[in-house]
Amino acid sequence: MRITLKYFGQIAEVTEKQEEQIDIEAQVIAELLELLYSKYEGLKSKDFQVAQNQELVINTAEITGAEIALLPPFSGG
Amino acid sequence: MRITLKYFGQIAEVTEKQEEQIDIEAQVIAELLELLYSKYEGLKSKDFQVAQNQELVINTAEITGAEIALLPPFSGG
Amino acid sequence: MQNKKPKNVFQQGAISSEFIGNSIYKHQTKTSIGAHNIFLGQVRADEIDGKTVAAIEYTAYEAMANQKFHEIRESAFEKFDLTCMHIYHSLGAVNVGEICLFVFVSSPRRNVVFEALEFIVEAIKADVPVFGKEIFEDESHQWKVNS
Amino acid sequence: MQNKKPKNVFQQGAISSEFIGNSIYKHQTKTSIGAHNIFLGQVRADEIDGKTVAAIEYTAYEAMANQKFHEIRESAFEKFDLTCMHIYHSLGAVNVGEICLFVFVSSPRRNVVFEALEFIVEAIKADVPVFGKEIFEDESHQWKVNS
Repeated sequence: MRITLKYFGQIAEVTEKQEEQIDIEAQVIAELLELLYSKYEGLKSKDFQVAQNQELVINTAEITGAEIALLPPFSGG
Repeated sequence: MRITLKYFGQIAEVTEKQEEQIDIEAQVIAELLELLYSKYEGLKSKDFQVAQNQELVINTAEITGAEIALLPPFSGG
Repeated sequence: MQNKKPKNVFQQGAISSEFIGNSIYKHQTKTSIGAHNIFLGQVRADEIDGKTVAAIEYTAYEAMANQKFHEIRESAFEKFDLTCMHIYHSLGAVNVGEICLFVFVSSPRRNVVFEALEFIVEAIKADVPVFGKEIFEDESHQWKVNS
Repeated sequence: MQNKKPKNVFQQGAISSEFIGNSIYKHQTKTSIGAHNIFLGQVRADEIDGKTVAAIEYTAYEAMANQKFHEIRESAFEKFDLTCMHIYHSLGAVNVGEICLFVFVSSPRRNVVFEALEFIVEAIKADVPVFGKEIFEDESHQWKVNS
């Protein structure tokens, strides 16, 4: 399955990109994160939430969405 | 004792003046009000507080001030 | 910004949006501020017994009112960690849609500004001798009562 | 004023005091309004480890953020008797002393505006994916954390 990953704030500093498309076999978010931790070592020490199609999801959520975003702590306003 | 009376809002509509000076023998506010009720019949039906030298006082307060104001309900803002 | 002497809070007529915008602008040099909270009272075209309010004409026991505004200001500075506080109230006629009360508080952090602003506005409504005469379109009037 | 479709809340750069004044001005035709409450977030010159913040550079997950702003707006209209609600947030660099967040609520009566405004501001801070990078005067940076 092809998904678009989006990175923001200090997460994008680690990945050194804001967006990428990857093909995955992962079924749940946790599996995807394992993949990303091996690709981007620095992510392990970062605090972030995951949004799937613009809704926050937990690690055990099934991957259904075409767009998955890694969101560091919100600091608007 | 000579005092200055100040009237505001709907109280001034009854007295038909905003200010007057009178000589009184009244010792407490209640006595002064009796005098004013006889002078201005319409005051009896009005809701107001009394301020002496810019501080609200109760009817049993002694008259010490040079300026006494009859204040209808506040409606600022 | 804390001022120990009563200032004159009153302005003749409505408080303009330019005045408010300019007041906000002036605070941009105060770089310890992180949050502003502004309350504006606007004259409502209330309909009462088939007649519509066209304006409110404000009078005040000015000396006592300025003293009360001063006490409210002092007590708000004591209760809350505020950097700045400004209060302006209209005197004379203010038409419907125009602004008659402008309260402006600023603080390093947002947590206090909400509580401070509400405290100040409620104190103004309760404690300050200002009197609003609601003028209807047919030029009759009634005396406003705060609710 | 209630709008069922997500609008774009973001503005490039700081929100000017003229924009805010003009927004207030536009509400003077709405004569059912009796009370406005405005929150402004201003960039603070915080000192951290001897370095002073010069600006915050905002980025956002824009589509999700606008959706969240929309949900906050809908839920505030449901909870509170509001006539109008407007939210603007900066993207890109906002210098210290400049305004990065402008939330504006209006209601016939004052009792609801305080509660509504605080609800909206807290929801924005908690739920909207906006990210502030604090840029120091020496051009180093750190990521802002809301408290």
